[in-house]
Amino acid sequence: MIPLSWYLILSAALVCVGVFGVISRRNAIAMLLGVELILNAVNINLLAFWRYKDVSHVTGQVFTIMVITAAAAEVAVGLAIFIAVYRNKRTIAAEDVADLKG
Amino acid sequence: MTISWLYIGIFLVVSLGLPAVAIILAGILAPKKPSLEKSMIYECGVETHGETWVQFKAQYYLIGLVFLIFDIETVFLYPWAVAFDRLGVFAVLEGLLFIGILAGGLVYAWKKGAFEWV
Amino acid sequence: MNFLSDPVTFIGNWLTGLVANLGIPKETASAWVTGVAVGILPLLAMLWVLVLIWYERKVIGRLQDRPGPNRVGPFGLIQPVADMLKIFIKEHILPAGIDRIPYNLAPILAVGGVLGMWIVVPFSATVHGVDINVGALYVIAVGAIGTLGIIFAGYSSNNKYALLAAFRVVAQLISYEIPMVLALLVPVLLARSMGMNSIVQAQPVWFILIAPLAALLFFISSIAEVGRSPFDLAEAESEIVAGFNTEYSGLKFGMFYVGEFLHAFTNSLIFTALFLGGWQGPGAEQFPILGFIYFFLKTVVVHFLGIAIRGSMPRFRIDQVMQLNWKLFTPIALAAFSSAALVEKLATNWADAARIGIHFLVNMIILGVVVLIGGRVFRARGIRLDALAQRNRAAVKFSMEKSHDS
Amino acid sequence: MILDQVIFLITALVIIIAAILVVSVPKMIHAALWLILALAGIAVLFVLLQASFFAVVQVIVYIGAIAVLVIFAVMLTRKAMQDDGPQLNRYSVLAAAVCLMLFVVLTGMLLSWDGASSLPVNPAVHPDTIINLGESLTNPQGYLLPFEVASILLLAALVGAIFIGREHRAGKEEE
Repeated sequence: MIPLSWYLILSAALVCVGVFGVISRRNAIAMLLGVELILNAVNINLLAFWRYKDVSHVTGQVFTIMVITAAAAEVAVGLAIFIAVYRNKRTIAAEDVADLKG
Repeated sequence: MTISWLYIGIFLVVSLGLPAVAIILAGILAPKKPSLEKSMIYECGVETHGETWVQFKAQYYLIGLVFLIFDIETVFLYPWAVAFDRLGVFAVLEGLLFIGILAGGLVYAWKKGAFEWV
Repeated sequence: MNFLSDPVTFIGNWLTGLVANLGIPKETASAWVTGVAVGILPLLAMLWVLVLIWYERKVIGRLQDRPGPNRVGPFGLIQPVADMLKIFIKEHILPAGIDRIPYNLAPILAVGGVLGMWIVVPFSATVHGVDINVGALYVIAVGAIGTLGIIFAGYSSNNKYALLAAFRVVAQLISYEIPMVLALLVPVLLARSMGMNSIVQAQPVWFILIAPLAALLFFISSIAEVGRSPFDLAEAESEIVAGFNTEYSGLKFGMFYVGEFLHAFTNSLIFTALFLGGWQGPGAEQFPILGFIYFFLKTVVVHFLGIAIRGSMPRFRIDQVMQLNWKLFTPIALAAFSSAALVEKLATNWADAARIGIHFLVNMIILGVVVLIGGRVFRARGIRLDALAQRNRAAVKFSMEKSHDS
Repeated sequence: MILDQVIFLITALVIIIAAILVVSVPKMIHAALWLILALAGIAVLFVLLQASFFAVVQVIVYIGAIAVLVIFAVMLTRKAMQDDGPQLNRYSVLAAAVCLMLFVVLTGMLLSWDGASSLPVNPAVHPDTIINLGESLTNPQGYLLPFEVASILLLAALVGAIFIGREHRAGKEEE
């Protein structure tokens, strides 16, 4: 039997890798991939807690559905924005696209 | 349950391994005489011209986008369909509302010309 | 347990007994035997492809008034073996500038993505692969791996036509996955289960009678998923050389075709299990071998239908493929599924015959409405196109006359 | 059972390596391919957690749809970042240090928590959990609201993304 901590440590590691990607990649799409990693780590945690507590309570599963939905929406809109930005500015390096800064 | 998934794991490994082994075997059996002329990219009989990664239409992205949204919504209807016996009429109507919202998205994409391939 | 009535279980039990005699506990022995059987199944499926290739070439040949393969062996039966031997010893040409890992992974994924579906197919009352409770979705998920193989092939080949073809094919595959998933939802709803075996067991009355629209949509989209005529845009030679596999050679090229032939048959298996009652038939419960025969016969009929369509339909254009899917199939699939859910809930307590009748009726009404509206739209479009063509003709004539004058 | 621990460790190793490659390889398309491997590994984890529905959803949604969309987007914008340029910005060393520290802190906190080493309450999940899930999704006492909100969210994403991503043709706008 796998103890709960294994899943939690794995997902902590995944979050850290994802955060690194978001902070340090220049390409905006690569930053989005980092966000995907973070959200997947969240899913691992949610399902692990569902499994290691009372499995008849489906809260963990419903939250996973919500996270997947949010991830999909984020990817769809994010990539569309990058494509539009690329069309207008011919770049998707995050630091070059600072127009929206207040 | 878990043992079934173990079988599926074995099965998937074998199904991926079988073509891999066949290809490796063929690679050993086959003659190997590489030449510059042979390794050139095929392009309707002329030498390849320009960059490989030509620019793609945004249309592909739009199709992928509509697919993604529909895929997610449909997949989440599956548990709902499995639990159908336990649902009341109200819950079924809720599910249909979900589908209705989905259909609204389809109509929007249609009106905005996401499916026109020009 | 009799050998003739259920050979697979008989052999399984015999082998289990043999292993158990070595001093291994009964359950462990059974698990080992099942594991080995599961490992052998892909091999059988791969060998089955040889028969499929011969059969398909023969049928297409007859459809087109040719004899088909007839030189090697009786009725050309050995032809696929000869072809296989030939392709095995052909050189693997590695084109310049390829991306090696995805390039070599692509044919493997293309075949593996199809083979992987076989594990959930219920062949007979006792032999049903693995009965997981998400079988139907598993089929779709494994199909997604095949799509990946095509993207890999197109991207890594360093050939713009291959890439273009891969993008077209992927756009087509992902588009047709939507009506497929929606149509698959109907049998799941009617059986109240995603397990393939439970779906078969829920079909004393075949689901094709209860949900003819869903069956039709599933059938057409599964043809599109295989990428066969009329959806064979992947190999529109006049437009994109040979498609996403242009830069492949030898067995790597052959693997894409193995995948295609196997996919066509696998889809027939799945269609049979979902809509034609699978192994169900008179006496199938008592004599599982009968169930296997019924399943096989039904599958062959469905498979033949697919081949006949392949042999007789012209190719769609890419815009037609896309519009057919999003403007026709997806709305119909949504309507078919919603109506099925509504009828199923409202008619829960009715007699079976009445419930099935209502389901059928509603399906036919939807079909009728679609044909009426669709016919009108297409006729209007045809008139518009005619007018356009006339104007073009007039313009051409005018300009030609002008050039004659001057 | 030792077998599932072995499978877990191998899968975890694959996931972490693939994830690190996702954030570090220079070619965007390779990052997308490594992401696919990481996501497939996570699907295996879901199987180990006996959430088989989510394992197949993971493959269908993430590998079959999101990864394809990412590859499309990479292809559409690929000229923007010539792949040989620097892919990490000037904060990358700092970021790596911060993330490593974050990981150490998180792991330390987890290990000091008593519940971390707990084992599953019941060894085998009853297959009915999918039915429970489906029922609670449209149950007003359950999660009806999140379910419908999710569909609105997806609709909004669809509308927004189509509006942004569509090619505006100069001539067409004036008609």
